[in-house]
Amino acid sequence: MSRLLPYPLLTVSLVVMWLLLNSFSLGHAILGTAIALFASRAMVALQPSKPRLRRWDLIPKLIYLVFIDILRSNIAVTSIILKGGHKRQTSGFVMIPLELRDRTGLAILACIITSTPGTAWVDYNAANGRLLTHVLDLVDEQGWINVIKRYEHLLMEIFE
Amino acid sequence: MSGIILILAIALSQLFLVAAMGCNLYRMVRGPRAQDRVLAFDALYVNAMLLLLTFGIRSGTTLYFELALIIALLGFVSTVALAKFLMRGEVIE
Amino acid sequence: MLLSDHLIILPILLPLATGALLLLFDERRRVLKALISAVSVLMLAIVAVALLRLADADTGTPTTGVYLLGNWPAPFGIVLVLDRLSALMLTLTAMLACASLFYSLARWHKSGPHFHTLFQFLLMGLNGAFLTGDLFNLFVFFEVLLAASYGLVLHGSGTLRVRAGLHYIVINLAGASLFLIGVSLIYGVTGTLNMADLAVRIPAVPEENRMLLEAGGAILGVAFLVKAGMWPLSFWLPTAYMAAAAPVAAIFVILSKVGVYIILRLSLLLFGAGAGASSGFGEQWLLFGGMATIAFGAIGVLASQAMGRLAGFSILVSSGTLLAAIGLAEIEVTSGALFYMVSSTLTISAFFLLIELVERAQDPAADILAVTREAYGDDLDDEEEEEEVGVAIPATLAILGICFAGCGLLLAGMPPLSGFIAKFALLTAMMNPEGFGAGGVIPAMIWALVALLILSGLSAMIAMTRAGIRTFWAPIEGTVPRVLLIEIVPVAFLLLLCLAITVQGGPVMRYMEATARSLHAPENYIRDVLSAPRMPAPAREAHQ
Amino acid sequence: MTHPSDLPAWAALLVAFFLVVGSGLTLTGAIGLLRLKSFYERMHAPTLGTTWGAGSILIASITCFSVLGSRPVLHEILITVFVLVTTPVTLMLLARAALYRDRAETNGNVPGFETVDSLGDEEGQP
Amino acid sequence: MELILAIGIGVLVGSGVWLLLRPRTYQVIVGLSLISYGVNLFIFSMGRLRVNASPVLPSGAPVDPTQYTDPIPQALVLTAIVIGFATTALFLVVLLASRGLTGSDHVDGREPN
Amino acid sequence: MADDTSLILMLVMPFVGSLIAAFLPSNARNAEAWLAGCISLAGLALAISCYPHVAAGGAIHSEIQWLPSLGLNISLRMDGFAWLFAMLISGIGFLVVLYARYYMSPEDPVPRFFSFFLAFMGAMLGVVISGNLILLVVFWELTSIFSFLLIGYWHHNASARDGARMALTVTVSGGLGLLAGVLILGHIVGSYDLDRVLASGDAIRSHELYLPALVLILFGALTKSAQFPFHFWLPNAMAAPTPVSAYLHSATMVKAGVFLMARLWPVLAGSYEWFWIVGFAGMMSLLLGAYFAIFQQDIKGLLAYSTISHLGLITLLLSLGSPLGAVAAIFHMMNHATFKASLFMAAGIIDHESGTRDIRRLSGLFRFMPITATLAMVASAAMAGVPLLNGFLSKEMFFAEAIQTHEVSILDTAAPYVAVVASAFAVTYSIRFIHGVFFGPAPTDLPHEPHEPPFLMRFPIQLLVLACLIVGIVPGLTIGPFLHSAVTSVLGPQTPEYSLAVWHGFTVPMIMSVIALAGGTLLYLLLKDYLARCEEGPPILRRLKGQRIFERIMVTLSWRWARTLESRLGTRKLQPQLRLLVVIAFCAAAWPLYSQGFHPGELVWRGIDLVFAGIWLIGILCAIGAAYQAKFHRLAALILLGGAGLVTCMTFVWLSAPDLAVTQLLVEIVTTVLILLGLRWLPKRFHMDFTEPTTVGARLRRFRDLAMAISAGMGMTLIAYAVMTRTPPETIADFFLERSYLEGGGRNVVNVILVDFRAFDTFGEITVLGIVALTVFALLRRFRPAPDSIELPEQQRIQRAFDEERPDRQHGDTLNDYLFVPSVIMQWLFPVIIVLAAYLFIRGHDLPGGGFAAGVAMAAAFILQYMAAGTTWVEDRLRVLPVNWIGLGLLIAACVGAGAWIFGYPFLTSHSRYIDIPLVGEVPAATAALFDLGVFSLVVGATVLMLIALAHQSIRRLRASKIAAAADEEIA
Ligand code: NA
Ligand code: NA
Repeated sequence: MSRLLPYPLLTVSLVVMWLLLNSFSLGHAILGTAIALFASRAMVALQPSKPRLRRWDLIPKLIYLVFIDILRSNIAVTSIILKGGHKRQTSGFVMIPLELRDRTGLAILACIITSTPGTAWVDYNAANGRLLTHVLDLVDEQGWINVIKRYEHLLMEIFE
Repeated sequence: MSGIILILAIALSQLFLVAAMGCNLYRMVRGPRAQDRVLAFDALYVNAMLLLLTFGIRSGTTLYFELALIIALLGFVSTVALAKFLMRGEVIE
Repeated sequence: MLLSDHLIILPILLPLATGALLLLFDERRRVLKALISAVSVLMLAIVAVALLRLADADTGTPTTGVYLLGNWPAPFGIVLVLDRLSALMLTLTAMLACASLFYSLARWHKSGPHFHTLFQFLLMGLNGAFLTGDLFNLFVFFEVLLAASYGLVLHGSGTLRVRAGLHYIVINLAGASLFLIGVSLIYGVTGTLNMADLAVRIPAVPEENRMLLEAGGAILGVAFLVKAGMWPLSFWLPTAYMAAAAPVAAIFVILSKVGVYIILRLSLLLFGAGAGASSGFGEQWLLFGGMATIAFGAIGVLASQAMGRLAGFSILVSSGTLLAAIGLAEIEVTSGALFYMVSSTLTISAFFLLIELVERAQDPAADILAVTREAYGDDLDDEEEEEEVGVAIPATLAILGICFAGCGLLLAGMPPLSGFIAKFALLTAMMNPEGFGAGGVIPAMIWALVALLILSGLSAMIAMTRAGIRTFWAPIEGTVPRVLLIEIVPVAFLLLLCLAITVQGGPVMRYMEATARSLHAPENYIRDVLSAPRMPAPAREAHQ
Repeated sequence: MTHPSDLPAWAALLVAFFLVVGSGLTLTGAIGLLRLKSFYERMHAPTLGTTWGAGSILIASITCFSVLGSRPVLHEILITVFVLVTTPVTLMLLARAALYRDRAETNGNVPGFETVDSLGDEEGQP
Repeated sequence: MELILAIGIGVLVGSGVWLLLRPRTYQVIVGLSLISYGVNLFIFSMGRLRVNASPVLPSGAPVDPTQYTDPIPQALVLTAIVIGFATTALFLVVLLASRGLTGSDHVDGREPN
Repeated sequence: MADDTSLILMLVMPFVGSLIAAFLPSNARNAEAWLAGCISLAGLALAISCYPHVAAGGAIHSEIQWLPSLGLNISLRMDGFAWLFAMLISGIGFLVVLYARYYMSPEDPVPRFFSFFLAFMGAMLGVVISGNLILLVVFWELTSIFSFLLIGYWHHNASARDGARMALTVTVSGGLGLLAGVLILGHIVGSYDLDRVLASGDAIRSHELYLPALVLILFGALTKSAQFPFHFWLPNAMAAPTPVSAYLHSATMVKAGVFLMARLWPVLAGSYEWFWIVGFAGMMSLLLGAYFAIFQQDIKGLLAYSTISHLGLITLLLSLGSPLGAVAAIFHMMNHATFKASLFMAAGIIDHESGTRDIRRLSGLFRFMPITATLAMVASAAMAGVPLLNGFLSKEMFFAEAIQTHEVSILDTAAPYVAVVASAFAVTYSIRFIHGVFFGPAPTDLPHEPHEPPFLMRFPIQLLVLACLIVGIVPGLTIGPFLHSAVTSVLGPQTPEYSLAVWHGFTVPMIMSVIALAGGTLLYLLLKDYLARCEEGPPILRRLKGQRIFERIMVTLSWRWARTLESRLGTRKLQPQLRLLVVIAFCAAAWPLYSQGFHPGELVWRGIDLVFAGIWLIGILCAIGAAYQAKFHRLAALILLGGAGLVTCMTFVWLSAPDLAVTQLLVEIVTTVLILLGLRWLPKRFHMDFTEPTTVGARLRRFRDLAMAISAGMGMTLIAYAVMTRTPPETIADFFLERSYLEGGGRNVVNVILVDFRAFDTFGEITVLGIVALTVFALLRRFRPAPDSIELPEQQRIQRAFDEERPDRQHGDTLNDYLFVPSVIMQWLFPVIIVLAAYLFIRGHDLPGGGFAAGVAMAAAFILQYMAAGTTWVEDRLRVLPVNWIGLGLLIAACVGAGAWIFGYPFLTSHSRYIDIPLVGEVPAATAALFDLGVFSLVVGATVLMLIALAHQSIRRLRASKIAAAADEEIA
């Protein structure tokens, strides 16, 4: 099974992608499956670390959190920009030690942090797990650390 | 009435997006550093993609959807190359 | 459709398939690759000769062979057209290809990867350009042959080649842009791309659009003139050809003729007598430009120290002569020009091959440099090549000398070889514009052209004598170059072809005259192309 | 071929709203790019466009075509996912590159080499 | 529309020509790229401009050619784009080789004196 | 024997012999000589066999078709005049062969000599028996060429090389002039046939082109016969072996010029122009040749100048336009040939036996070689015009003509005096030759001990001298009939009454002869001592050396001026060439527009779209920005270029070209990566002189370029606008739109055009891509980067140093950290992009997309992996064989195309149908999709090959530097 379907989740996602791109028909389901299987086989060659999902149930929560955070940040950053961004002097770098080690988890964390307006992933030391972020509105440094830590813990729960 | 509003909204949003592209262009031209240009370039791609979507809505056709998809999925390739060039002086090591 | 009906497309497909097939073999299987390539070129020669006979067949039926690609009818789909002119060009190309490919087997094909593939693709491009009856498809084949020529001009690498290649590439890229502008402008005004259809539509172009059409034609013309090497668009040519490896330069000789070929074909088809208000467009400029090119080429021939450059400038003389002849737009002149083209192409090609052999003797150090430069040591992927030891064939120097003398006579247009016949044919046609013995006043421009032709021959004679004396007579210690049989035979082959067209001057000239006549009266061509029948379509399952 | 003016009023208004919001956010981001002072600040600006800016316009698009085609059109979800996944990659790489460049040229007040790499935890804040 | 595009083509070609005449190989490659944009648009414009008339036929409907823009220039441009890409790549490598072998990025392979 | 074949045989034999001779072994002196001798004798026999026809006043004709449409056939014609010359050529040819057998050294490569000799003989025979003027020119030039080869026979001597080249240059130029002249004759007459031309004398002389034709033909004749002012090549040709001098430079080749003048005498002569040109040249040659001959120290030089003088005499005779003059000229041609050939041979014997030809060193040879000396004396006497020898007879005739009045002019008045003076000079140099060489004290320190030559070497001289004597004593019986037939064939009805007699009584010519003989002798006595020690060359004109002037002119014209002109009219720099190209293209397009009153069309503001305008404002700024930045900020220029590309892409979207937009965008992305890959090997320019342009010139140049750029841009704008606003013509597009779905099986018309209607274009286009990829690969195999970019980039060096400095970091940590997170995402995108590519491929026929777009997207997936993890990592895991992909792609496309043959359709005929699959339903299937698969395969292969080849440079450098480092360690 695992030889035929090395990355089942990936394969399913690819089939869904195919169906989204085309249409939900039987023909496309068959074709999409074939293509997805082929693409997954290609992935085997690259041998990426295989993520192991432990807690499926937490994913919706994560998505919800991100959704809300991004919405909030959008409003915040918009107001910063429109209020005249060049007069402020509040942005700065924040260094956060991370415990999350799973690469996929870290990748998702990076996406979340960077996608959220106002925070950006800048540098990460894989050896000691220290992360450097840049924050646009750095009035409450610990607050930001907490936000990120919360994501981290959620991801640790999902992946580790 | 709603049709007019919609058309106006489309026009407005297209103008917004073009204006956004104009802002990106400013950074691309002025810099001051290479990273600013790359950043603006990336943003230009995204904005262009959004403009495409509005164009799709305006003309009522999904023909341009793939283009947006390609920008979304592959548009970052050149930016990655640029960023890596800045960092390492070499795109593929 | 019989298999023989597909003969027309073979000159394109054969090299294409060969080139692609060669890619599937590892670079180290040189012998196999050389074998495949050589067999393919020989087959190409056979096909070309068969097509030549086909085009010249005197059956009473139309002699224009039309091949509807994709079975789409003529003005819409792309057509290949075989008439006497294209058959002639195909044959000429095949002959040069045979000579330069076999020559390259001595050593040159090893001096860089994918030589045979590039060579085959070059042939594909050339044959395609000669066969196509579609203006944009012509562009595509131009690009095919140019792309292959970029690869070949750089074949072997080295400072000289890269430097010359860079100029060659930039100029041709700019030329390609002009080509595109010209083609699209013509399309924008006429709404078609098929050459025969264009000939039909051009007279009907509305008056207010005619200038745009002519502008398109002019831009297109400039693009072709770059390839043909008209002064002052030709300065890159001697340098690039001289820098290229000998067999590459030898096949490149036909490259400059592609431009000439197209100008000849299009000027008579699109702007010939039947073109209404645009009739005769550009002829004057061709004449002037051609004359300037002859003058410049002749001066360059005199000024050249290196024989490669001399040969390069000879190409300019040849191109100039042809352009001026086309500019005159007389049937007799055209047939003389065609003969001249064949003769001068064979000659200069042979000369390029010969130069390398001759100069090998002159400076052994330079020779070693030329060879080792190819296998320059910093190439880590390339394992050491075993050097085949050349056996000095007896009387090498004498044979080289005879070949050199032959080239000299042919280049200078001295009797009794085909160079003279060609020049004489041109001169006599120019001086008897209204037919032999009909008298008539010869315009001053013709006088100037006659003088230029004669003087250019003189300059070639002086330069060749100088070079020959320096090479064959002056050295006290005559070092005999080590020449392989496979290197000298191609040279001799090309020169013997010249001899053959000298001896068979009558039939050859008759062919040229027939070609010129049909070029000057393209009605048959147009009719044949536009009325070529489609194969009946199978019952398509029309899916509504 | 259909035309957006065929949309029912509610859908038209919805589409109009999302369009204006989305493009407005994007424009704001672009203005940020223009106005913010340092590269690291400007870096945040385009994410407005790539998150809710893009999101709104995509919602508009989904609405529009779903209603017009009278069946759900969900292509746009893919675009959203792709944008959300790819933009951070660019920004991360770019930010790190900028950091390196600024450090190498000892340019402005960026955190030193030690920030993330040091063994001790104390120093390194700008 | 026509005027804007015409001006755009002119600017692209003009900028490209300016760069084409410059002495540095990199300028030339940028120039050639700009020219090829301009030329591609020029070819495209020869089919006249139509908004929202893509030559993609709806399934099952009879075809009215007047409803669609001219597809031929588009096909030609596609070919031209591909060839332009190829030649840009080639020229790039040649300019690199030239820089490596001659030690100069001047188009003549040597610095003017 | 049929006479017409004998002509052909006579012509062909020497050439065949020449070929045979070339292949004989180099020591086969006897075989060669036998061969050559036999051929000459056979030629002689053939000529003799023709005599009966010729004697009757007729001409033998023979024709082989060669180029009938050009009026050039191998048409041979022998009349009395040609017969005489043919006899001369084969007869003296035979004697020279005999002589040469002994003259040539065993070390000489004789095959070459005899081969050239025979070929020359054939060419010379060709000149005289050509019945077509163009054919005559052919052989004429051949004589020049073989003469060149024969003069340069001893090419290790610089003088031989120079002499040969000069002779060739002068005579070939003359030949080209002759060709032009003959072409004009052809134009006037309407034929090159000699008979027809000879019959059209009046038409020719009255034609307006008579003078140019005359001048050109005379240019040919005078150069060939070494007549003033083209005489200088002949003395230099004396570097040739003496047999060559005897044959070519006295008896045959130099006679070609006067032969031609005589041949065309009925046509060209008799005009005022003829008289002046020919007469002046002849008189000057006569006088100057004789004068120069006196002062030569080299025997052969003396004989050469004497030849010039005697040919001048003949020329002068021909110039007079009187039939009697022509008779005398023809007669003297024969006489001169006999005595001069024998004299040259004698000179050769002297040279051969004594080792020198310097009259000053030679002396008293009579006692060593009495027979040769006697023979030489008789021949010299003939040369001096002593009675009872043949030279006397023709000279008498010359005197007789000289005193006649022909055209009242100074030339005519001077003729008798000049004749006498020149004859006196002839006497002087003849005496000098004989006295200086054979008499006086015994020679000292000669290189060899002189002695008589072998009998057979002397035999030819004996025969020729005998001829001089016999003709001189009984001319009427010997040469009379032959001369008569020759004269008749030239002059036809104009043939005058003349008598060949030794004694005509005490006539004025007789008195002139006496004066000349006495004066000449006297002059020798006066000059004797001076001549014995003077330098070579005449006292006043010694400095005026024809050959030196010629050489200088040649060098100046053909070398210095040519080089200057070449560099003035041409350039090897790229920028001027491109400027020219731009200007010419601009003018070429502008000319028709301007001349027909261009109007770009009404300014229409319809549908002005603010958004579109805004996009283009951005595009324009990007383009200008890229142009501005390209010099110093390469990266910025690249980014701005990308902006312009994006705007182009948007334009395609706006204007209904989704396929173009997709392709443009994908290409844009790949191009950017490609150029970035390249930028790594393009080191920064260090000396950034921001102050430029410094000089006014540079600034002006920039303005000029700017003006050109603006003009080009504006031109494009105008043309594009003009076309866009004009009513479109009826295009072929409707055909495609109507049939795309029904017959092409696809709804995306552009794609159907690409893979079906015009698939052949696509075929070519992908071939281009493949070729370029291969070229890039080939070039990069031998890539040597700039020295300043061999090292790692600065960034990497700094980061590596940092990693190595820190105890807690390892080599490569910075890079690993840098890509730690992004690489995960980039890897997971790999299959996603593959699916996208599949999507683009499959929908292409009906919707925007297609094989090309899919291929590029696929290539982008690969690039992304390379960027994420590096070359080595990827290639450890993925086997990418791009070259095979390229080959396969082309083969697939070709096979799909050729598959139609099986069904009897032309190449690339596509077939589409809908296949009904259970559960799935109807699935479209078109062979065109298979073709598209080939496109896909090739595009993937080519794009990846180019990118990877570039990327590989980095690891190649790395390996190279590692190997170098290892080598260094070993040494250390
Ligand atoms: Na962010
Ligand atoms: Na003496």
